Amino acid sequence: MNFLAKIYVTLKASVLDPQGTTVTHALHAQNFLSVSDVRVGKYMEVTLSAQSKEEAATLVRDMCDQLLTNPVIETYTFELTEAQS
Amino acid sequence: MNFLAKIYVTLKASVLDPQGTTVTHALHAQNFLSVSDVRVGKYMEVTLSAQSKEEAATLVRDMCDQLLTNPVIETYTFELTEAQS
Amino acid sequence: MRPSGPSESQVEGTGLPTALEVKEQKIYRTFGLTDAEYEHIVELLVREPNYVETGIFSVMWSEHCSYKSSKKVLRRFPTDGPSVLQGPGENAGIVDIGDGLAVAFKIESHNHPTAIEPYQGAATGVGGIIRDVFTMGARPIALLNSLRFGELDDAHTRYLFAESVAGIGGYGNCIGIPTVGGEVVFDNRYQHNPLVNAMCVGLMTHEQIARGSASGVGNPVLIVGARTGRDGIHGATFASAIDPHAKERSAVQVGDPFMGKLLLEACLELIATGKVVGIQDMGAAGLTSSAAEMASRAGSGLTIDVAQVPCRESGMNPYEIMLSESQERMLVVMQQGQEEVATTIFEKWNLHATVIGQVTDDQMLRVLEHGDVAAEIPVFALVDEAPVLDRPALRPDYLDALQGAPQITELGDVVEKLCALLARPTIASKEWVYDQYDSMVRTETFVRPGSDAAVVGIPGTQKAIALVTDGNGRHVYLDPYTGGLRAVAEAARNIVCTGAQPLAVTDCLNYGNPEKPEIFYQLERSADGLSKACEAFGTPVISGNVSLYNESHGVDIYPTPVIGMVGLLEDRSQLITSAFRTAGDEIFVLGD
Amino acid sequence: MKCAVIQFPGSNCDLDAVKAISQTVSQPVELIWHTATNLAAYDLIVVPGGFSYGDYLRAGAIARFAPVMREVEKAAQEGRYVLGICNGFQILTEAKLLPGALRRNESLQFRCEMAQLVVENNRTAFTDHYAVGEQIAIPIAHGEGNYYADERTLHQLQENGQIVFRYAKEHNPNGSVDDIAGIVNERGNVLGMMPHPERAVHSLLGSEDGVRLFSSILHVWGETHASIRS
Ligand SMILES: Nc1ncnc2c1ncn2[C@@H]1O[C@H](COP(=O)(O)OP(=O)(O)O)[C@@H](O)[C@H]1O
Repeated sequence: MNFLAKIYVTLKASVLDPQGTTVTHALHAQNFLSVSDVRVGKYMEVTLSAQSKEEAATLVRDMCDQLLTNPVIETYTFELTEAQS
Repeated sequence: MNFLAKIYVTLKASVLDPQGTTVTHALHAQNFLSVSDVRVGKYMEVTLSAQSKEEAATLVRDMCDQLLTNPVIETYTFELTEAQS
Repeated sequence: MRPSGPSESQVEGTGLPTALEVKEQKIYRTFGLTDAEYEHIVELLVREPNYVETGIFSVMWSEHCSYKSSKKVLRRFPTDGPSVLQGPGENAGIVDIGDGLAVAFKIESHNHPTAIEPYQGAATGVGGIIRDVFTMGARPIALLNSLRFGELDDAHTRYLFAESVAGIGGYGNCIGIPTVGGEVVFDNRYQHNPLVNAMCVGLMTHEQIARGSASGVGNPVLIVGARTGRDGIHGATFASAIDPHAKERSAVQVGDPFMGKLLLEACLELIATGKVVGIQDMGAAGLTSSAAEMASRAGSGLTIDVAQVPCRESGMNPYEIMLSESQERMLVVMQQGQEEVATTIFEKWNLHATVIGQVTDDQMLRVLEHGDVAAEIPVFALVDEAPVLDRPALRPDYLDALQGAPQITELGDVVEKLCALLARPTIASKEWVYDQYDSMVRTETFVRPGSDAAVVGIPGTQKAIALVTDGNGRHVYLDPYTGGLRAVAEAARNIVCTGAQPLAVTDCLNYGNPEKPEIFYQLERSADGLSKACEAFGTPVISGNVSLYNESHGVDIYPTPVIGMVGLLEDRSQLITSAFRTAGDEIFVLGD
Repeated sequence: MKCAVIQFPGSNCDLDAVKAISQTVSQPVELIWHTATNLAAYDLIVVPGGFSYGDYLRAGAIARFAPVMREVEKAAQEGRYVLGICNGFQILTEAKLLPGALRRNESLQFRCEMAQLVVENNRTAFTDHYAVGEQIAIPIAHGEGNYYADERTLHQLQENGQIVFRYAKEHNPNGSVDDIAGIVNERGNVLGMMPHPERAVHSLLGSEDGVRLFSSILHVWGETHASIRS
């Protein structure tokens, strides 16, 4: 079975996000004054095959922990959907 | 009312994603052989206030078109939820 | 003999318009070909070109590839001198610096892509010029750039500017070539047509010189580097389009500096084996122009099977494969039987090298798809028969009007005026820009950005070279001839101020719409000035690039020739820097 | 002292490191491809600067899985010297040979300039020839040099004297916590630093302050080896 994992990576709340601050300022400068906060992270779409959704979830968790994120500064969540092959 | 917009920005399908390709190879090298494709994009959480959900959606669309993405190479989708102020 | 040409039925199978449809629906016009040009193609082929062939002609005959407007002007430049090892016509020019060493360099514009996607546009400009230099067999050792943007009080201009600078740094820093100098001017004449010109300088021994020539019947032709995608199709044509929306139509290419770095190392390693017959970068018009130019230089022909080309996307047709401008690709001709030398080296660098065809003796560019002929065009028709235009030139009225401009007689508060001038972004420190560039990698940068000209050491010798880019569009606008003279003179002065002797020049001619006689006048007259000055300084033009149609909403940019100059310092201990050193030192003014 | 400089795809300060070692301490130095599986012969291993794997995903994230990194770990465990410069520092933190992480510069911009550093600890093999509190000029060139460690880790670094270089007061170029520019592991044989000592080895390059980093290593190595031999 084929799966599509949508992975959202953000900096931990305790870690300063300079990019978010910069984007907030840029939005204010463009007159989007009602914006109070921006956090910028990464979004990854990973297509993979697995026997079951559980197996796919385990694989995605493993790749996030080992490579796709750095737990010292980042956290992640993901969603899995079955995809056409 | 306060809203949280979760914005997902990806490169258009026709646009080369060198980062995604490199990450795919790295995953293969780490024995995640069932991964067939990775695309890397941006994930943004924007907190903003608006009179209504419709107004919030319009604002988010405007900021995406004007500042947060470049329509020549990127596309985006977003989700809006009402947030505690 | 009437060339056989591809059979109509084969092309029909691809779902592309037929030759008849190209003719009757005038599809060639959407590719930028005029009716007269189309007629000329029919004469040359003695038949109607099919869709793929029409596409190939349109890019080869575009302003970008054929230099049809500027060719006659460029012929005026002095291009020869005792130290010139390679003049214009190759991927980059080469000059001798003694002791068996030589430097290759070239400047190139990436103005139009930058206006649409500034980060990638600027980055791929840098990537392209680097490939032009290492295809000559030279190891790139320095980058420079020349930038023109609108005034910074405009938010979109700030975005374009900041992203372009980031893109230049993003590519150069990653690939590990120091960006050692450049210039920036802000003026609203460039608001909708920013200029990004990038220059690369490479170092080589005389024996290492490689050329973009496809000789030797039967020799294998390889495509190496990145896979081919649908990006930038018709980029070469749209660069010359006046309609800014037409410029947007084509997808922008994304650069991959990581792959660029691997490609650089792999190509230099391959050239060093001595088994390479010819090598050429795939720049504008991709496979089409690289194949045609390599065959033309050797007087040979090439047969290419597009089905062998590794593609990034499925279902790409011959038209798309031939016209794709995907980055980080090269065309290589190897000696017969030496294909494996290439594949082994490229494998080590995690890259592909794939045989896609061979050199023939019939002077045809033949494109096959799984053995079926998709296009068949005599190389001379693409290259030598490309139109050369005699554009009319007319002295612009504004020049007379300017003669009557009032002289400034009242200076006012000089200190205040000076401070106001120094605060202008064009005059103020460019630290914000060049601190974003790695100017020190390779540990040979003796004079970093911030001085008149940069100085880079030649490892293993006492030599160093001085490098600079200079241009002054406003001056050329006010007086094209003198402006042209002065652009070269300023570059030469900056070189001399380091203690170096000027050697040679590369130039990037950025102008408005050449179809306007007033603009063409600017081009001609300033080129005369450049030529005269290059003769006077003994600095031949060994390479260059032309960017026309820098026009939006009817407004043309200032005529902006940018000069890249290289000078030689035999003894690095003679190096002079421009900073004041010690209190009490005497200060002189030289010249008049 | 036998030296190795590791080459990853995308490394670009590898040759500069080789040049600096031969020019400053005239020791034998070799380039080692990232697929190498035996580094037992080397006393000093340099993980050089550059953009390994294009810095895609995160700087150093992919390189740390290269086969050669197992050998670098082994060398670190055996007490041999490992020097990570710039991208090398990023790789060593990703590989957990050093604590913390390197984030994007606070300015979000790449920055290349001569930086002023303060030597915080000269009781390491890398800083033996410097004085504590001495200010030295060493260039930086990075986009992701903003050092981060959580409170506890910072406290430990401080307590153990693991903070080796700080940016001079008011001259923090990237937002690093505590102005940290370079740290060692607890044992003191693995140094990671964002600034480039190999770029400060000749007056024509604007500073010679990097020379003593290499001479320190040679000196300390020589001493320990003399004592082992005798
Ligand atoms: N785009 C750029 N890239 C790199 N260096 C630049 C750039 N623009 C300016 N510089 C550097 O800044 C310094 C000053 O530039 P500029 O103000 O144009 O000086 P000048 O008027 O003396 O030519 C020069 O050393 C130049 O190399």
